Amino acid sequence: MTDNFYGEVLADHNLHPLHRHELPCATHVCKGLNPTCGDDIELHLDIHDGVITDGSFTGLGCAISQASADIMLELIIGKSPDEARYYASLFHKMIEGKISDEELEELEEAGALQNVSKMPARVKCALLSWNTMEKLLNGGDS
Amino acid sequence: MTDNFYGEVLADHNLHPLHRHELPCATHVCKGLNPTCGDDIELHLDIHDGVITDGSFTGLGCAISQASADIMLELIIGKSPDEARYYASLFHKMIEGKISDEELEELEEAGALQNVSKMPARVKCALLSWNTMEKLLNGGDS
Amino acid sequence: MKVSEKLISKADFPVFEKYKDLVYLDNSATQQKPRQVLERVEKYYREENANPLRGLYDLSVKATDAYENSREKVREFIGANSTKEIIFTRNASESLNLIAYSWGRANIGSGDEILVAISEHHSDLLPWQLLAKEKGAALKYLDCDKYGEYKADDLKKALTPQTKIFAIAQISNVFGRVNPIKEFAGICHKNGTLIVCDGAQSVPHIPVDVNDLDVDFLAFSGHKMLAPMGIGVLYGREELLEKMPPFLSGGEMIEYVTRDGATYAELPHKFEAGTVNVGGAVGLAAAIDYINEIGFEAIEKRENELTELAFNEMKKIPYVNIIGSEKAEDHHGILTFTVEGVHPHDIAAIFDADNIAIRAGHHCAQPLHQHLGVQSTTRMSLAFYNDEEDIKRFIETLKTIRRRMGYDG
Amino acid sequence: MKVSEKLISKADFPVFEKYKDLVYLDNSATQQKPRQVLERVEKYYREENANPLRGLYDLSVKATDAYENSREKVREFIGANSTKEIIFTRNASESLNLIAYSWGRANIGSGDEILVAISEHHSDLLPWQLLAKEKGAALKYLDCDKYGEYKADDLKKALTPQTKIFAIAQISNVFGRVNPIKEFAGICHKNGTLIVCDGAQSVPHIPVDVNDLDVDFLAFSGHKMLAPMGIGVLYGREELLEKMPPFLSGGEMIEYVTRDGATYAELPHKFEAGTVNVGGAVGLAAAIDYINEIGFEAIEKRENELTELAFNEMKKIPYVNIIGSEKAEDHHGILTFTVEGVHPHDIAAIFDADNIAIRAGHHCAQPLHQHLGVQSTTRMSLAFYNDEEDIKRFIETLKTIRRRMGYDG
Ligand SMILES: Cc1ncc(COP(=O)(O)O)c(C=O)c1O
Ligand SMILES: Cc1ncc(COP(=O)(O)O)c(C=O)c1O
Repeated sequence: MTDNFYGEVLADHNLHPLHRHELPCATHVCKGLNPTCGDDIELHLDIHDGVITDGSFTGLGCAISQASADIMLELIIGKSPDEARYYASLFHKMIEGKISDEELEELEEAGALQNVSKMPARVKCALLSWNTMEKLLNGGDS
Repeated sequence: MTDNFYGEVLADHNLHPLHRHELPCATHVCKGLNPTCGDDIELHLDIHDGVITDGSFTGLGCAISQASADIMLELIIGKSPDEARYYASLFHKMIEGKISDEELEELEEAGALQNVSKMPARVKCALLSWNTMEKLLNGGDS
Repeated sequence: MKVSEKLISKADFPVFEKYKDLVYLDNSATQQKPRQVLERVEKYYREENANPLRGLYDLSVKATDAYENSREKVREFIGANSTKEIIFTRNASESLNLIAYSWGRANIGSGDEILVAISEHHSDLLPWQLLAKEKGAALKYLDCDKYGEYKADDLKKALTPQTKIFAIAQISNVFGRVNPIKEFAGICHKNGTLIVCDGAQSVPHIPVDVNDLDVDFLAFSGHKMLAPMGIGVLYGREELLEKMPPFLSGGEMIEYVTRDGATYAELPHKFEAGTVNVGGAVGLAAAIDYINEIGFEAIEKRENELTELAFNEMKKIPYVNIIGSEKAEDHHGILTFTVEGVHPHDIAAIFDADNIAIRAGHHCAQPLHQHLGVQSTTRMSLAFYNDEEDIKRFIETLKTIRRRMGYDG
Repeated sequence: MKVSEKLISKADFPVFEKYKDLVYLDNSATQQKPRQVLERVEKYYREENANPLRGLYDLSVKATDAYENSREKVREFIGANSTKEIIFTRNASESLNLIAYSWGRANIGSGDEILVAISEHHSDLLPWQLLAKEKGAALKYLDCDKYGEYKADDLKKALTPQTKIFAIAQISNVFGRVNPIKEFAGICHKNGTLIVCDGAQSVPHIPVDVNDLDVDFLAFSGHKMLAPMGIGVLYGREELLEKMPPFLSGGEMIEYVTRDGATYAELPHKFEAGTVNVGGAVGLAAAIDYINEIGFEAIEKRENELTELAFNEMKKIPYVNIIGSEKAEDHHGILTFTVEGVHPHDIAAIFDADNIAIRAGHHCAQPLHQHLGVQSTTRMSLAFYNDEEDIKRFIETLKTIRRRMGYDG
């Protein structure tokens, strides 16, 4: 298992995602597309009284985009949209290689994606779910 | 005068052309254009009973095209259209560097243009009047 | 049969000197350049560079010769009748757009049909899609089976009296299969339909003769055949090109311009607006020389051997699925595949970690992927300068993919 | 003010090493290339070559970086706000055609007017002529005086509520005069008219800032500014480009394609169909580096000094007539002239015999020649790498022209 190309955390979230399923009655749904590779994601969020009470994703993507989506949902479920946006801003900082150690800690497992900042071709994969979430919170799609 | 860039014959035909004038009642007129440089020529021929009885040219062109036109007219006035075509074929041969010594002699003063075969950019200038004549004899323009 | 004058040698390619460990298997995307091509281009800029065609001085005559001799070399290479039929463009995409804009806008009207093979690269699809939309014509597809094969009968059925043009690649950049262009051209012409052949993947790999194939148009790119980027070719039958209106306009493609109008230059210049890319054309000619010196016989032999080796090894891996034909000889150096449970991006990333360059995605053929029911795939594509060691390295890594993604075994 | 880091040196240009006796004065047609540019392009092909933008491996990332860094360099060079505004094309001609096809076909209708300066190069004239014909719009000309000057008042009078676009070069390739683009842009915008600036002759020679000039589009060619052939630039204001439909279509310029339609990629990729010319872009970036290292201050100083020297000497020869302004400082390295009684072709041929490269003809500006009432002219055009010796040789030969054509004295 130490042989894992992307490391334990990502491999685990990719092979055994917690949040990869339908969420038929979600209050919000938004689609994201990564044109470079044709990957797509559908993000479902249940938002009630200013709290993201549940969330899931569907769609096809590489390990990085899938793990990133799963980890993101793990982080934002139970939080407010503003907190979710804050995490998104931290995540962007991390990918740009501009994050402080304290901030990195706040990102919890998402920190496992830090190395993506060294893989320019994969940055879009890691960001897909985060960008889709921001689009959703800003009123994108339905 | 030995300093003449194109040699005596061409300089002379360029500066003092015999056939550069209007020919208002010519039976045949044909225009030629050298698009590379914008040079144009208007060739006038009087053809009666199968003989080119008179001819002239007007239009603007470089020394090579002007001298070539003047020398050509010198050669074909008094000849039949078929003979004129024959000279044209010899002239083409010369420009392509494929002419025999005997044939070159037949071309008389036109032989002064032999060096043009070594100036690819000027080939079109030398050929302008000859091509226009062939077009005329084959029924081009009026 | 002519014996090759030159042996295949990876040492001709400086990139492999720089990166000794690199296995380059993305040749369908673009090829690496031999030093002979780079040196020829550099020589042009050192000794022959000028604006050609209109110059009245020695250097410009040299540039003109360099350019027109390159055109003649291309003409000979694809067996065209005349250099008037050889238009230099930027790449195959531009060549195809030129046809769609110039021929298309003059000849396609509402009610007409355009037939396109479903495996076409976007560059041989979008220009037709846009044309059809603009003109109210119908865009129809000819579908292939899962082995990538197009059937003559299907083509005959798809053609109607309204079908004005049929666009198909000689070799698809996903399947690697050679389509029977000559047969299809015959069927099209019997129906009064023109045929456009996208030769981007065939011209670099097999001998192509436009007269033998009897195609109306052929498009290809220099950069996929050892030449620099920025140069491509459109072949068109003279009668067709003659009647087509100009596409891009500007310097060098006119005879005469006035305030109110213009007359256009003779072929091929009518379609080459602005200062031409002599350096690129010279590079393409040098690439053709290089290919000719090795010879297509040797090139095909090597590419087929390597394809077969890779194909057979891939077949042994149970979770690897090759797209297209089940016969190695149908693949001509292009092996597109999926690995069960692993996304093509991750596959490519792992290959990259092992210094092997392959491609993942839809390979600019999304409608084909939709047709095949796969979202994206991974592709390895080889060239004659690859060797057995490259294939071995490729197979070794391929075998590790699932394990490295966290799957057992 | 920044002191130049690098001195002007002809020794950087290999062509002058090869031809020690060559005087190259056809720089407006195309420039020679310094070894720094050639080496940078060669390095790209040796160390960074791959198909960029979609590759998931190291070499392709290198190619993508090389390409996008070049775009950023161009952006900075012309002061654009964003790399989204920088489209790589083949040459200035293609850039201008792109505007006419994409913006033009979407925005010009019957009854509209297109205004073009009479001194425009065919590449900034024919695309508008064709557009006007196709759409039933009126093509109008803004005339200059015999000094090559355009007056603001004339422009104001020429603009009507129907004038949708005005096309003018910043520097005409015949006059060499700098047109007051900034002022004209203001006048146009007040009238709701867009302004296209042909920068083919200005961008290589003077600092150009698109925001300061306030132009809507700017087109130029790499080969006229030390870069290889086959690469050009279109700058367009982002809001305009954003709304324009694609021009060429194919690989790399889409987001998503289905059988029935496509969504297009973001700027700038929307306008770059097919495999891009990374080698060319990298060469252009190296050319910009080279120019920046010398600095426009030094470049302009040198070019103006040489222009003045040539101008003053030419003025002393009674049978030489300079086209355009009577002031040397209005010529910016371009001196177009006639010699009484001698055809421009013969002039060029004599110069060539003395190993001096100049151009003769209509310089792709036939309507201007008609307007000026001359059939053709001779042009010498210099670059900063020319020197006094070049000018002396030019003048010496010029003095002999009439004698060598057989005239007395
Ligand atoms: C003013 C001007 N505009 C446009 C062009 C066209 O440039 P290109 O031939 O590189 O497309 C030129 C050069 O020929 C020019 O001088
Ligand atoms: C089959 C096919 N057609 C067309 C193209 C387009 O070639 P280019 O990108 O060089 O224009 C390609 C390559 O990308 C291809 O594989």
